[in-house]
Parts: sequence; C-alpha cells; structure tokens
Amino acid sequence: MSSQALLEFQALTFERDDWPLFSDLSGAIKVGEILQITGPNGCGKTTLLHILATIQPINVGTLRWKGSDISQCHQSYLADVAFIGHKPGLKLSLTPRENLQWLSKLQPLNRCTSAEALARIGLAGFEDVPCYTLSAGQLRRAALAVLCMTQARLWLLDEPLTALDVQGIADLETLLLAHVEQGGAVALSSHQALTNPAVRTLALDAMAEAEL
Amino acid sequence: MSSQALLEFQALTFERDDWPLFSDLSGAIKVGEILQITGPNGCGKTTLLHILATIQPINVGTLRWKGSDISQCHQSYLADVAFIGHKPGLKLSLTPRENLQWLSKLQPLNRCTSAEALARIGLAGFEDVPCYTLSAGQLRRAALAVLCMTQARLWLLDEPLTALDVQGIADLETLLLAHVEQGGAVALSSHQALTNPAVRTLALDAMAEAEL
Amino acid sequence: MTTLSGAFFGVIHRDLSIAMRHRGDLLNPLFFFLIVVTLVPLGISPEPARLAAMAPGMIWISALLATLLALDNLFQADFADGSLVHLMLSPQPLWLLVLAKIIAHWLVTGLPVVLFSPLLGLMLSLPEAGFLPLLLGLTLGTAVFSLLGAVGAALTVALHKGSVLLSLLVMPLYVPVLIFGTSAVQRAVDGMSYGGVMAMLAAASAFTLLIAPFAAAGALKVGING
Amino acid sequence: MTTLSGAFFGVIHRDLSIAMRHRGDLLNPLFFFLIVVTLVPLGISPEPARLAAMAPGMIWISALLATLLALDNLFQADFADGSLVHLMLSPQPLWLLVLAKIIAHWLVTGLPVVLFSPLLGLMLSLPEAGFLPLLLGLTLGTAVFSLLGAVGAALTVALHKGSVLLSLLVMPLYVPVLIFGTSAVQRAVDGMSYGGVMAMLAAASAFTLLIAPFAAAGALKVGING
Amino acid sequence: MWQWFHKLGSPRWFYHISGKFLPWLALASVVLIVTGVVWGLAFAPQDARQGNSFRIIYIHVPASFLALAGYYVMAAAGAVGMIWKMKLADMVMVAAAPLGAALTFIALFTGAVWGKPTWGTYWIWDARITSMLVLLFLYIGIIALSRSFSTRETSARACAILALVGTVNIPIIYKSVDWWYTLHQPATIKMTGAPSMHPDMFKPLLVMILGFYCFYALVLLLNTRTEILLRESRTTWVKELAEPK
Ligand code: HEM
Ligand SMILES: Nc1ncnc2c1ncn2[C@@H]1O[C@H](COP(=O)(O)OP(=O)(O)OP(=O)(O)O)[C@@H](O)[C@H]1O
Ligand SMILES: Nc1ncnc2c1ncn2[C@@H]1O[C@H](COP(=O)(O)OP(=O)(O)OP(=O)(O)O)[C@@H](O)[C@H]1O
Ligand SMILES: [Mg+2]
Ligand SMILES: [Mg+2]
Repeated sequence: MSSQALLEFQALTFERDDWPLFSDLSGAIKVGEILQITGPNGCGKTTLLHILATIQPINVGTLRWKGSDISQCHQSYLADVAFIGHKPGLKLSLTPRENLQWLSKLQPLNRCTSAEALARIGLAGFEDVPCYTLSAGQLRRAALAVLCMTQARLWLLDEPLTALDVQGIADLETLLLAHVEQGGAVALSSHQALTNPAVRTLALDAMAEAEL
Repeated sequence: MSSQALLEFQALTFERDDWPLFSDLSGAIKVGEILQITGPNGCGKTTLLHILATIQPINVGTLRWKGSDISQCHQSYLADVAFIGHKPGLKLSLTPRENLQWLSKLQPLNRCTSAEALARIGLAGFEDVPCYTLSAGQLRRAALAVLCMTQARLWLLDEPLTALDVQGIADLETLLLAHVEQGGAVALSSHQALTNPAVRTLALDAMAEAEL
Repeated sequence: MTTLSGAFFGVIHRDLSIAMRHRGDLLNPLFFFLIVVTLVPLGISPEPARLAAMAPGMIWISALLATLLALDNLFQADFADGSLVHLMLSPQPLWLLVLAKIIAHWLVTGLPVVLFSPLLGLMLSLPEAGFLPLLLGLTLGTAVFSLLGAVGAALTVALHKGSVLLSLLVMPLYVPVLIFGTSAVQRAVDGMSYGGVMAMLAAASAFTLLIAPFAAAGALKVGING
Repeated sequence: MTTLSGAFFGVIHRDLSIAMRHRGDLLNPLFFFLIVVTLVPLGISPEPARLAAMAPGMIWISALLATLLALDNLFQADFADGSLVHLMLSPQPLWLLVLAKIIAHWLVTGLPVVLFSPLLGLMLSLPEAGFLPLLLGLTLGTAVFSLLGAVGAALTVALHKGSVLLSLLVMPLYVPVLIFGTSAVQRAVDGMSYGGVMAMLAAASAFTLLIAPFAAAGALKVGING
Repeated sequence: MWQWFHKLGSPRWFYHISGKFLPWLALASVVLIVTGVVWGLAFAPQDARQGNSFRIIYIHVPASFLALAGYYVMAAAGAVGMIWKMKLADMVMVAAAPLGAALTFIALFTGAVWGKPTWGTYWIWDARITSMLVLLFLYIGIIALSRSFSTRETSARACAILALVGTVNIPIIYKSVDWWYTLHQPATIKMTGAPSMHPDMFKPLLVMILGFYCFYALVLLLNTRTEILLRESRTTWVKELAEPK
C-alpha cells in the first residue's frame, strides 16, 4: 500500500448470522482523496462505514490506521476520526450551538467557534432555537457543522447529502474539497454523484441483490 | 380553477408562533400532473404537505377537494389520499409483507397483492424478514410499496427519493408516471430534479432564508 | 374498500403480532407485577398476617404500575416510526382504531395480570374469600387503566418526555378505581357484601369505555403536532 | 485537544441542561414518588400506626420505582437520535463518560427523591428516629440504583422494548439494597443501632461504583449493535 | 496450552466429542434416576411427622441444588466466553439459562406443593424460598434478554455481561435475604435439616442428586449442541452433517 494510506482495510469479511454481506474486501483511504462508496440499496455501505468507525466489530479482516493495527492505536484513531451517520446525533431539545458545544468536549472541535461553523453551513439565525423546530435539511446542516470545526483527518459520512438542498450540497462539497486539500481524507456513501475532482469511487458488489 | 383540479388550496397562511412560514399561498393539484414542491431547506415543504394531508391544521385559508370544502368531505378525502412522510411508517419488528397487510386494512390497498408490490419495488426476497434488518434504502422501498397497491387518486410524498439508489429512483418515477397517466395526481417534495415530463414545480419562497 | 370491522381487527391483530414477535413482551408486564409483589415482603415484612392485610392494596397498586409502565409504548412507538400517521389518515373513524389499540394493549398487559393475580394472592396469603372480588375487580379495573391511560398516552405522544410525565397525568385518574377495587376485596375478606362497590366499578368502566376512545382520539389529533 | 475532565463535565452539563429544558422532567420522578406514596394510604390503610409500620418499606420501594421509570431514558434517547455514537467514538474512555451520564441521572432522579424523603416520612407517620437513616440510606441506595440500572439500560438500549424488560433485568439486583436500606430504618425506629447495616450499604455502593461504569461501558458496546 | 484451548473452543470439535459422551450420560442418568425414584418412593421409610408427603424431597432437593449450581455454570461460561472470546462458552451459557430456569421453577413448584400439607400454606417468605424466587427472576431476565437480540453473537455477549453482574450479586443477595429473614424472625416453621435425616431416607436422596447431576449435564449438552448447529448452520461441516449419507 502507498505510504499515503491513512486507513487501510484488508480482507474484510462481514456476515450477519448466515448472510454474507461482503467477503475479502480490501482497500485504503488515502490522504487527499474522497472515497465515495457506492452500490445499490442494501449492499452494505452503512455497514462498511460502521466497521471503519469501529462501531460494528468485524468478523474477519484487519483495519490499519497509519500503518498500525487499529486495536493498537484505538484511542489516537478515535481522536482523528469524525463520523456522521444516518441519524443526526443531535439532542433535539438543545439548540445547535449547545449541541456543538458539548460535542466539542468529546472531540477535538476547535478549528472555529460554533457560531462561525453554523454560519458557514447556512444556519445563521438558527443558532439558538431548539433543534426540534428545525426542518429535515436544517437538522442535517446542524449535524454537518461539526465538520467545519473538527481537526480530525478522516471523515466518515453516511449519506451526508440526504435532505440537503442544492445550496447545501454545494456548501458541503466546498467543505470536503478544502479538507482533502489540507491533507485530510473522506469516505462517504451517497447515491448522488459528486462534482468533486478528488472523488474516487468504491463500488460494493450487490450480493444481496445479485442473489435474488 | 380548472375543473380538473383535484385538490385546491386557497390563500393558505401558516405561521408558527410568530414566525410566518408562507402567506396567501394558492394553487391546485390537477389530474394527471406531478406537482414538485421545491425550495431551500426550511422553506416549509414538509409543513405544506402536512397541511394538504390534514395532519397539520391551517391557520388561515381553505382546502377544497374536488370542489367542496375539505371539512365537508373529510372521510372521502382520506379514502382517496396516500401520504408517505419523512418517516417510513412501518413497524420495524414486522416484515414488509405484514406491514402492507395491516395497512391494507386501513386504506384501500387492493390494486395488487403485497408480494407483487414488493417485487415491483425491488424487494423480492425480503418479504418475510423483519423490517429492522432492512437498510435505509430498502426500508424506504418497503414504505413506497404502498403506492403500487393503493387506489388513492392523490399521492402526497415527502422527499420520496431519499435513500433510494439510481434504480430505485427510476422505479419510483415509472410508478409516478403510470399513476398520473391513469388520472391520478401527485404532490411531492424533493431537492433532486425528476426526469418526468408531467412535472410542474411549485417553488416556495424562502422566507426563512430571505429574512436572514 | 376497507371495512370498519376489517380495520378494527386489523389493528388488534397487528399489535398482538408485534407483541408476539418480541416473545418476551407478552410476559413482561406479568413479571413486573410479580417482582413488585416480591419487593413488598422484602421491604416491609414477611409475616403472613401483615402481608394478608396489605395484599389487596399491594396487588392492585402493582397491577396499576404494570399497566402504567407498558403505557408509554401504546402510541409512542407508532409515533416514532410514523405509522401513527397512517392510523390517523385512515378513512375509518379514529376512535375505533384507538379502541382497537387499547384492546390489544389490555390483552397484552391487563389480561395476564388478571390471570395471575390468584397466584399473587396466594403468595401474599390473601384469605380465600378475597379471590373472586380480586379477579372481578382487576378485570374491570385494568380495562379502565388501559382506557384512561390511552388518553394520557395520546396527549404526551409527541413530547419525547419519557414515561414519567405520562404517569403523572394518569395516576390521579386511577385513584377512584384503586379505591373501589381494593375495598371490594377488603370487604369480601371482612365478610361483608361487596356487590355495591363492584357495581360502582362496573359503572366506572362502562362510562370510561364510552368516553375514553373519543377522548383519546381527540387527544391524538392534538398531541401529534407536539 | 479534549481533556478528560472537560469531557466528563461536558456530558454532565449536557444531560442536566436537557433535563432543565423540559422543566417538568426535573420534578417528574419526584411527583411519581409522591403519587406512589399517596396510593398506599388509599389502597391499603390510612391508619397512622399501620402506615408507620409500612413507611420505611414503602418509601424505599417507591424510590426504587421512581429511579427505574426514569432509567430507560438514560441511553435510549441518546441512541435514538444518534448522539450515543458520538459518545462512543470519543477518544476519552467510555466508562468515564458513562459515569458522567449516571451521575447526571442520579442528580435528576435520585437526589430529589432523597431530599423529599423526610416529607414523605412525615406523611406516612414515620417515627422520628427513622429520618436520619432514611436520608443516609436513600443517598447511598439511589446511587446504587442508578449505577446498576445503567448496566441494564445499556444492554437494552437498541432493543425498542420499552421499560419493562429493563425492569425485569435490574430489579433482582436491587434486592440487597432494598433490604439493607429498609432494615436500617427499621432498626433505628426499633431503637437498635443501624451502623452495621449502613456500613454494608456503603460497602455495596462503593463496590458497585467500582464495577458498574465498566460493566455499563462494555454493555453499551454490545448493546448498540442490537 | 493455547492449542488445547483453541481446540476446546472449536464448536465443531466439541460437537463430535460430546456426541461420544451422550449415550453414556443418558444411560447413567436413567439408571440413577430410576433407582432413586423406586427406592425413594417405594422402599424408603415413611417420615414420622410428615407421612408420605415428605417423598417429594426426592425431586425437590436435587432440583434446588442444581438450580443454584446451574447459575454458576451459566455465569462461569459467560465469563470464559467474554474474557477469552470463546464462542463455545457463549453457547453453553445460552443453553444453560432455560435449563436452570426450569429447575428453579421445579424447585419452587415442588416446594409449594410440599408446603401445603406441611405448613398449611403454599407459600411463605422464608429466606431460602425468597432467594430462590429472586434466582428465578435472574434466570428469566437472562432468557428474556437473550431472545431480544437479533444476532446470536451479540445476544451471547450481552447475556454474559448480565450473568457476570448477577454472579457478583448472587452471594450478596443470598446473604442479605438470609439476614433479612433472621431480622424479622417470623414465628414460622424451619425446614427440616438434612443431617437430621434418617440414613434410609438419605441414601436414595443421594442417588437422586447424582442422577439429577447427570441429567443436567445431558440436557446441557443437548441444548449446547442445538445451539451449535443453529449458529454454525452455514459452515460446511454442519451442512455435511445435514446431508443424508
Ligand atoms: C416454594 C417452596 C420452597 C422452596 C423455594 C424451597 C427451596 C429449597 C432450596 C433452594 C433448597 C436447597 C438448599 C441448599 O442448597 O442448601 C431446599 C432444600 C430443602 N427443602 Fe425446600 N423449598 C421449599 C419448600 C420446602 C418445604 C415445604 C419443605 C418441607 C417442609 C422443604 C424442605 C426442604 C429440605 C428437607 C431440603 C434439603 C435439606 C437442606 O438442604 O436443608 N422445602 N429447598
Ligand atoms: N415544531 C416546530 N416548531 C417551530 N418551528 C418549526 C417546527 N417544525 C418546523 N419548524 C420551522 O418551520 C420551517 C419549515 O419547516 P419544514 O420542515 O416545513 O421545511 P422543509 O421545507 O420541509 O425543509 P427541508 O427541505 O429541510 O425538509 C423551518 O424553518 C423550521 O425551522
Ligand atoms: N440489524 C440487522 N440484522 C440483519 N441484517 C441487517 C441488519 N442491518 C442491516 N442488515 C442487512 O445488511 C444489508 C446491508 O445493510 P446496509 O445498511 O449496510 O446497506 P446500505 O448499503 O447502507 O444500503 P442503503 O443504500 O439502503 O443505505 C442489508 O441487506 C440489510 O438487509
Ligand atoms: Mg445505508
Ligand atoms: Mg422537509
């Protein structure tokens, strides 16, 4: 593997009870690239992202972070990864600002203040309303505001474009590009094509669909 | 208004507490058309669909169904409308088939059997697994299977393309086209452009955004 | 087209199959009931005489709590996954569907509690005369608990507040039932006639049955918009 | 970088502000506690002598139930909105964050119950000698309830099962605390020394404090994958 | 050492080895239980005070013994499974829970039936009886939890954690209940102690206890084997087994 690989996964096999999702999947997320995981519904994109984020344990295979096995450097890996899943991960009764504030206690979010982050993601004026009054797209923007603030090098994003309007998608793409240009890396799943030049796609086989 | 108008809304004004979302909004959903409600995040698309489905009561304005006020013909309106919101509306511990079966007790879903509907929407083979094991896109497909079965003339769909893969979107578009060709009507919100020729767009002003 | 009875039994069938699917769920309220009754001898006294004196009240209180605990799932779960909207947009009258949900709730929580109450009576040394009024009273009483509880559950459905607010709302409504129920048993144990009390309990349940489904349906329409 | 204490107090602060936001929530366990204690005179007997005999047990049992009811919100809410994942992906040790959540839970449920227990003692005619051991015991005991309860809450976090399974899991574990707690009060009322019992309770809570955060953190890692 | 451990942890190896033990265990338990039952019911002398009703002891006591021992088997298996990530131990734990719960229930039930002629009541809050009831709840909690998870692996791990927390608690529960009982000192009957038993009554009891141990081992093995087949159903060796030869 190239020396630039941030996260490598080797011979990943994942099966749920008696349903093999993917077997012997290898690859790497390299510095300066956006890895778009594509594939039909149910092919295992979410599962793969959960595995990369170490939320879901793997059955077989290894994960290597900057060359060393992930179980050896789990803490430092976690300090350097930002994960945003299907669910926004915000407390609905708190405001976006409060949400970002407590998240910054857990993760190294100090590239900018929460107000700046919210303004950049198009939520200026909504900093101090409770999150349950936000629309679907606004809520997703609030979740993505973390990305403006984080110092993590690796971003793992599960369908980040969901619910975003055209402007929102453009904003996010700018953000991704800036991140990879500064030496970061992104892995995201999406069914929509990105316009970004740094995108490399990883197509997951549709085992589930193929079998039918 | 044209005689073809299925659902008309006149001078709708909606405000939450002291926040006016839209005022004096009028329009109609006509037979044979797909009305795509567009607008930036937070402009009130979901709210409008909830109002049209009579889930959310209106502050000011009237809704007319086939020419008569909606409060006069509420039951027959409900019998002729299919609503699918942000949330899938499926019981996760039941299988897709069971979900469709109990829904068909509530709504007139008898254009085809649940197995046929699931096959048409690309879920063949998943009829009898519990819904909590489905992926995001599969779950949305299961929710959309209702559309293959329903006899309702008006479909109200809130961001139906969310989580669907390319094939899923194509399937859904076919379904929509077939429906409007048979004299039905659809109102949906989406940030993605539809390729369908029957689409008319209703752009909601971005009061929320404009004000900033 | 859909039919009234089709929709009614469809909802009951659905809720029962969900309960069956998580096999444990059917038995859970029951075990809760058992456990609360176990805590009493541990917390207060294992002496049969003292237990017997507390038995009617304790069994009723724990039946009440068992129903209450299962209550926040009545509409909350349907709200969270969006299926409540389907229920509300059905052309069938909402109160009927709500009634179906209440009946399913009672079959899963109230009925097992009623069936096992004699066992608990035994464990708490309840004198024999008390068993029949306990059974009768609990049958009526748990029905009222489910019916009234549904109104509270409907009001709190969109509030993301956990079960405590709900308990707070419905508990005061449960008090009369609790009083009638326990005093029927107490009177029977003391050798007095309990027909009058039981009649009041029956009247209360008939009355609740008449109004609760409508109230709950109305509450749902309000509650769903938070 | 994030710091250990920053993360710890960040979590406590967050959970407390959520509780504050729904102002009711702070008072709910308390009202539940009050209502259960009110049901007892209604369901069993209003005679002061009989109430006094039941008082220690009843107060303890209702403190237990109040904690239990608030328990399913401990991780469940965070799981449902996805913020639990953020907690688990923090580079800070998970058991520490879990401990912070437990402490916040105790501050919102256990502490009010402790503070108001003397009032309830008064209402149930508890003799004066019982108040100090009641306060001390409940302070230690509710802490154990929150700590052990967290393990159960973590295990059931992804199961969508409502609170009943959770009650089933943790109630047996609460038995020793209940016994020690009530008998400390009972002994004090009877004029005996209760130092030994209180020491056992203290030992039990110290021990639970040592293992529960780790067990709960482990349980979360398992439980989150449903 | 590691080799041996690994082998023991292999469900396939265990399945084959345990198959060889099965007939012997079955034979032993049948012989012992039949001997014990006939001896105890027909030949042992009547009890002076309780008459024939005491003969229920031949089921009650072995069931009570194993109900308790069963929890430790389960918890130990859970601990091994968790600490050494041994699949087989997880399976043993999952298999042990329903068996233990059934035995606990039998102990409670026979005790209750026995209580009626002896104490004049089916139930009494005696220390041992109460702790037995709490044990039943612990078992049922584990069973309910194990059925709630969608994958067997997570289910086993979750149960192991609960079983472990339970293990730490069991002695405390027992001690506290014992102590609670002596504190209240209700004027009730004490159970007849084993040592005071007549040797002619005691010998068939010993045989029954041994028989129950064998029976327990037998059922545990059977349960574990079923669990193994369920979990490994997609592996080739199980598929080969399923094919008609
Ligand atoms: C529901 C009721 C009962 C339960 C749950 C119960 C439970 C138990 C338990 C757990 C043991 C085993 C103790 C140990 O391992 O040390 C035991 C043993 C025994 N029980 Fe019971 N029991 C019940 C009723 C009775 C009754 C009514 C009698 C007879 C009067 C009785 C007589 C015995 C005797 C003689 C032993 C064995 C001797 C000993 O270990 O002390 N039990 N019982
Ligand atoms: N419960 C509520 N209380 C107060 N304000 C709300 C509530 N729900 C929504 N809003 C506000 O109403 C506005 C419209 O929300 P709505 O969900 O209708 O937007 P939308 O057009 O569907 O947006 P999106 O594209 O993000 O889905 C938003 O600005 C939002 O902040
Ligand atoms: N808890 C579960 N138990 C069993 N099977 C599951 C579970 N979760 C997901 N699956 C299955 O695993 C497969 C992959 O799911 P996953 O969510 O990873 O798909 P995905 O690629 O993210 O799909 P989508 O594009 O729809 O989001 C699906 O076929 C799904 O049915
Ligand atoms: Mg996905
Ligand atoms: Mg919307």
